[in-house]
Amino acid sequence: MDLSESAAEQQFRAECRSWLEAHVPRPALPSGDTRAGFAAHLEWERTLFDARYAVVSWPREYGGREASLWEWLIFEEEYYAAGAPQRVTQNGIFLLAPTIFEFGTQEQKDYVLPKMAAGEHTWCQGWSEPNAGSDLAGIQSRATRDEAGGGWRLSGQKTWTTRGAFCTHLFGLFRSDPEAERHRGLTYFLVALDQPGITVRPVERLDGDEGFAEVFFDDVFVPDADVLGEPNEGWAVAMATTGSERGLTLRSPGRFMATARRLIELARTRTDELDETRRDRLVSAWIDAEAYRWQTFWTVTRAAQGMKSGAESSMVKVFWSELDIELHELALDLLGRHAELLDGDDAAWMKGYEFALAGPIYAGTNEIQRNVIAERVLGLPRK
Amino acid sequence: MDLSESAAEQQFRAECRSWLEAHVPRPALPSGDTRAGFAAHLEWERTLFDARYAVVSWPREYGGREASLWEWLIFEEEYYAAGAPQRVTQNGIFLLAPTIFEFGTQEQKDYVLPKMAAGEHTWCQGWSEPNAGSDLAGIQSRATRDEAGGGWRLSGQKTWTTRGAFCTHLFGLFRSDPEAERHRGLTYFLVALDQPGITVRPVERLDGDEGFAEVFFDDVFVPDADVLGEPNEGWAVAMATTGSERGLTLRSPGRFMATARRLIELARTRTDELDETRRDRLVSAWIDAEAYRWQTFWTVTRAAQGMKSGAESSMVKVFWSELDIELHELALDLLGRHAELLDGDDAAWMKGYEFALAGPIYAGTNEIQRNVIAERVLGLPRK
Amino acid sequence: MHFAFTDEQLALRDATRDLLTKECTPAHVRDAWTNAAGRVPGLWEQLDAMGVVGLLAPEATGGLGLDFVDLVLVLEETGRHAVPEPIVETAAYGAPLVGRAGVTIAASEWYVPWADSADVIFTAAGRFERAGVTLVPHPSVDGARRLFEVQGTATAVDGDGVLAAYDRGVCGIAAQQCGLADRMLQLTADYVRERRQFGVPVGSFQAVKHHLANARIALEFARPLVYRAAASIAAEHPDTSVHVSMAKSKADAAALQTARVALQCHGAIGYTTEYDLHLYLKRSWALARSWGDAAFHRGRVSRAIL
Amino acid sequence: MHFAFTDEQLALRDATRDLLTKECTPAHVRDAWTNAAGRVPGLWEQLDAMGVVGLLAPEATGGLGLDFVDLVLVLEETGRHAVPEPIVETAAYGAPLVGRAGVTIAASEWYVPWADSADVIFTAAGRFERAGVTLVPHPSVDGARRLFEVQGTATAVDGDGVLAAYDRGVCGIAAQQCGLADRMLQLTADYVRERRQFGVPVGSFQAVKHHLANARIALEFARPLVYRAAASIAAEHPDTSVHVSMAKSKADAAALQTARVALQCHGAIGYTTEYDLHLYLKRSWALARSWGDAAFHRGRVSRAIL
Repeated sequence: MDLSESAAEQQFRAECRSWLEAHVPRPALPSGDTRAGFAAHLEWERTLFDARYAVVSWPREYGGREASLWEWLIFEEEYYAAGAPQRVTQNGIFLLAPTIFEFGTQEQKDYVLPKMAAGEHTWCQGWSEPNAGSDLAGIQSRATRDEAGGGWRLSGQKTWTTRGAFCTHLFGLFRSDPEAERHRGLTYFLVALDQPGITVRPVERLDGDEGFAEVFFDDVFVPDADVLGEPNEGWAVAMATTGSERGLTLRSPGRFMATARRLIELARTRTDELDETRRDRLVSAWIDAEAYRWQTFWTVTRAAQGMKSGAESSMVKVFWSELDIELHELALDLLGRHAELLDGDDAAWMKGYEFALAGPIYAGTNEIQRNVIAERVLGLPRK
Repeated sequence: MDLSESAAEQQFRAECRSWLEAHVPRPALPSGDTRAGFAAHLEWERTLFDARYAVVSWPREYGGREASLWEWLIFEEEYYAAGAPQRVTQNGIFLLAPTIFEFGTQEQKDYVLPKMAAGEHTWCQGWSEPNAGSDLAGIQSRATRDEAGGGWRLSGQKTWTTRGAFCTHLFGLFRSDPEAERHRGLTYFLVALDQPGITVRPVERLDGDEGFAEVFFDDVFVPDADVLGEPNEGWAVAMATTGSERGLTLRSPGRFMATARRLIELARTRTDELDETRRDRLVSAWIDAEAYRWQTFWTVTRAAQGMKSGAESSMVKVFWSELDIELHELALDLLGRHAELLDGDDAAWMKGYEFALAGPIYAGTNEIQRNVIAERVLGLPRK
Repeated sequence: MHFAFTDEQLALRDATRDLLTKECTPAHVRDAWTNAAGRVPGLWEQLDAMGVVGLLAPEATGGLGLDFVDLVLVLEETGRHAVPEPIVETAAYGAPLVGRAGVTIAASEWYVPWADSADVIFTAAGRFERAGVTLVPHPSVDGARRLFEVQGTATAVDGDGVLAAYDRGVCGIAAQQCGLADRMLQLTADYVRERRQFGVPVGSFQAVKHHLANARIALEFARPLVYRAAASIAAEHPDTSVHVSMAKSKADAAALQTARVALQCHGAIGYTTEYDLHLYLKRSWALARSWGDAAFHRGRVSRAIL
Repeated sequence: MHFAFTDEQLALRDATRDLLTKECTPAHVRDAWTNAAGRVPGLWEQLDAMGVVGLLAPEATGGLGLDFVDLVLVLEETGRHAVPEPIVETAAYGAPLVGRAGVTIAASEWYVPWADSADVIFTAAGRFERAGVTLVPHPSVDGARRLFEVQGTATAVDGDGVLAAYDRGVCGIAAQQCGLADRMLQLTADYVRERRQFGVPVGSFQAVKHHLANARIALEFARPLVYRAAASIAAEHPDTSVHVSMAKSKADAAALQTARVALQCHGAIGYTTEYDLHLYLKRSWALARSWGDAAFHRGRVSRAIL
């Protein structure tokens, strides 16, 4: 056990820090979940890409630096500590890319990954449907075979598609074999959104941004080349993605350490509201952020030793989503009568709170996660 | 709405207070869940009975004073405020008696109630069985018809019978029609425990007292006269009892107000351990005790107006059982390193904590209660 | 001891509920987010005509001269319907303070909702006449609460009168929180009965049942404290402030807990502004930190019992 | 950065677990409740023979001269088996303080468990030799923890040495709490898999699943803090005390939460002393309020970050 950073890691951290200090946009960009903000964020993504900071852990040929998991964690810590913008490309980079690396053809890798890293193509997720939320296997959108065209024709509706109104591409599951049992007969498609037959309707989120979209498909053609993995094997392919969504890659400890640090700064300015009870909550939240960090290091060490993590990712998802809410709730309590204001710098806490409230819902509700923990970690009976 | 006490109520309160001040045993009696303590408690029950304080709300002919629900609540407040002993007769008085009043024959009332009030007969509850806990309808103990004897013969096992090792009588459910569906075919029996065929095995509880018992029945004869309600109608009869166990009668607000007051006294002597966080928890617990009191007054007013309360009793049960634990947990936190000691006056808090931990389990687990609230109060679907 | 409302009081509640069910629908509340006044056109006049706005004001001034027990259920209804009007500020807080009906009053320690449509404004600084002040607007997370900082010269107000008024206002907000919690519970229970996943109604899952049962319990034990505080106000009980603070702390907790589980049990649809839930969520967030939050009010109780 | 144990460290843990599984069964712990010594006859000698008792002591004195990272998993096992021996006090706290192996040490701020079988006793007052003291016994809710007040003349101990020793003791208790939590979880998971009500295993109910899942999560995030604190102790990290306090506060919380849900998910049978659960419940209650409770340790963290 050696909890110190190697010289190389320290140097990488120093590089990241000084580059970020020099380049992080000031003042902060507008929300990336609005049309204007999204455009501004893409510029930032381009800046990251040009400096090879967009996808540090990727192979060099796709724009990365082949950084280790440790270096990636270091980058994330520095990124959020520097108050750098949210990554509007994250659903592509953190959810689709791992799946492409695992299941994609060489052509798919060569075509999709560089453009994704550069922010040239932006990817949104097409999982949920009006009748398939927690119950992902309830997907009804259809993919019918088009032998003549050498591909498939998609029809149906996807919903709760984050940033769907601004993205250029969508990845998602469609039912390609209506006869097959729920989890079977699904195929994973990569779809450009600028095609005839696709209608995108922005949907306003709790925080007032048009961060959601409904995407309607009316007989949209997709060539076989844009099927990820085997036809009718989409479920297994998708599970790899939802795994990473819940687990390590989507929520690195750096995010919560940075939020906790900002919270402590806020507390120092709100001494009237900082009674002992809130001080104690603040300490507990800080300890939880530390616990999240060290549990991650524990997991990463195991991963570096080649051990696969399974249902642990469900524990991780429940923990960070509740921690994120507690951090923001505490901030609102400290802000007191100012908490409801949408103007002024502190308004970011209310927006952050609204965003945090989505945590226990998306990527598999925390209720589903607790079932998974009980059944797969503790071995309790499903029925 | 008039929240003041009438002159008569004030006078009754004054009477109770002065009588209790004069008679409550000092020092406190040993635990009533031990053989020696039980005997000492029966003396106290006798003292209560002689002064007509054993069953204030009962008709005079059975030893009561026909007190109103309000007067009963006043008596309870004064009783616990005076630090008077737990009622070892309570399962008879609060669980069986209401059922006798509702379903009993005149003979049963005349025979059972006065002796119960006087503590001459002490009653324990025979619901649970090894395979019938939360699932009460899973009862397997059998009652077979004995036409010749004009009664029934009981065989089987009851368990978790509180104070079963010290009581003279048991009331409980036995399966009289093995063919009938779960909730049907059960009969409610009143059984004297000093008969051939009955074996009582004391079982030690978490707190070290032999407060539980297993009761074994081997072909025990019970005459028809000791069936409460109609044969095979035992479920409906029993539900009336479990209703009162969960609801108002078992846990009057006076108990928790008294505990909360003692907790505040403790806090005043433990200023080192009384940080702001615990002060805040203490205030919250106090407010909860007040909330419990006023919710009870609300319910009692409705009852006085002749409205029946239904699934509300499930909300009451969850609330008081969690409040009781929080009150005691807070006391243990204030006691710090002294909390684990079983000697000294403060040891009562640990014993009280262990007792409180049973609250969310017995009388229908809080999980079952929450199902009932969701289904009967909020109208959510059972399946 | 009689802890219940009279038939007249229940009738007034029902009349208010009927009016608001028709005249303050979610569509009306949404309109208040965007329209010029930030209120529901005509609603105030209807409430006034019913007498609830001036319920506590002397009859001689056009009020009903009734007491707070008569008012508390009405205010609970205004919470249930997220009424975007200064009803607590006027009916509960201000009318007795200015001693007459027919005056629209806005009040808050600092950020004053609906100050732009009030005749008289009270803040920590004192009393302002609308005519003489400059209002600096601030947007609230609840679009139906237009907030304003008030600039101008205040006239001092009698301290006891203001404390009593403050307690009435706090109790009124607590009543609104109960109404909001009840509405969010109802909305959620209705949704999870209908919404199906895994081939069954979402409401049949024990986790959903227990979330909602816990919220329902919180409401069950908050409400009596609010009604008791109302009675203490009406009876000028010496411990009124303590009773009011108990009520606000429990009502806030019930509303916030309900808001949290309501959103969780709805899932993504509750997270869109096209769905109505957010109108009630955001009101409960705002009210929980207005008129003193739960921690502040537990502090008032603490000083009384410790 | 490498946050994992070596094969040797895991092997030592496994050897300890195997020993305790055979020699410190629930029956052995029950015996310690009632036997004269209040300990498990022969167990101490076996632990000593394995080297774990003197693990931190210099090799020259018969110790293994290893560090706290080597010890922490062993202590977690002693928690898992509710070992009724002064292992934390001797192996973690005392051995390095007295500078040699072969000394049985008891230690506590005030009420000292197993003081009657120790050679050396440390309290807030300082160091006592067993020979020179009078011991006033006190019963603990955990019958396998005989407590004693120590009367006699203490000799002062070097402050830095004691602080470091205290941190080692706290981290040792935190490790035991993790072991206890794990044991209670296991016991409960096994029970609810078998126990049937309403025709299905109790463990198939979502409420039971979620109770246990939440407890499992608490353990998942407490353990790494304990191992990290152990590493800080071994590396003499300047913030060791803060890391140790984080570990104790989270480990206590995990153990207490697990104790609560373990009892609830068992129902009545868990409430009897005939069943084994209470042996672990009561140990976790006692340890949570020994060596500083979670609130005390959050206070130490608070001073460091605020």
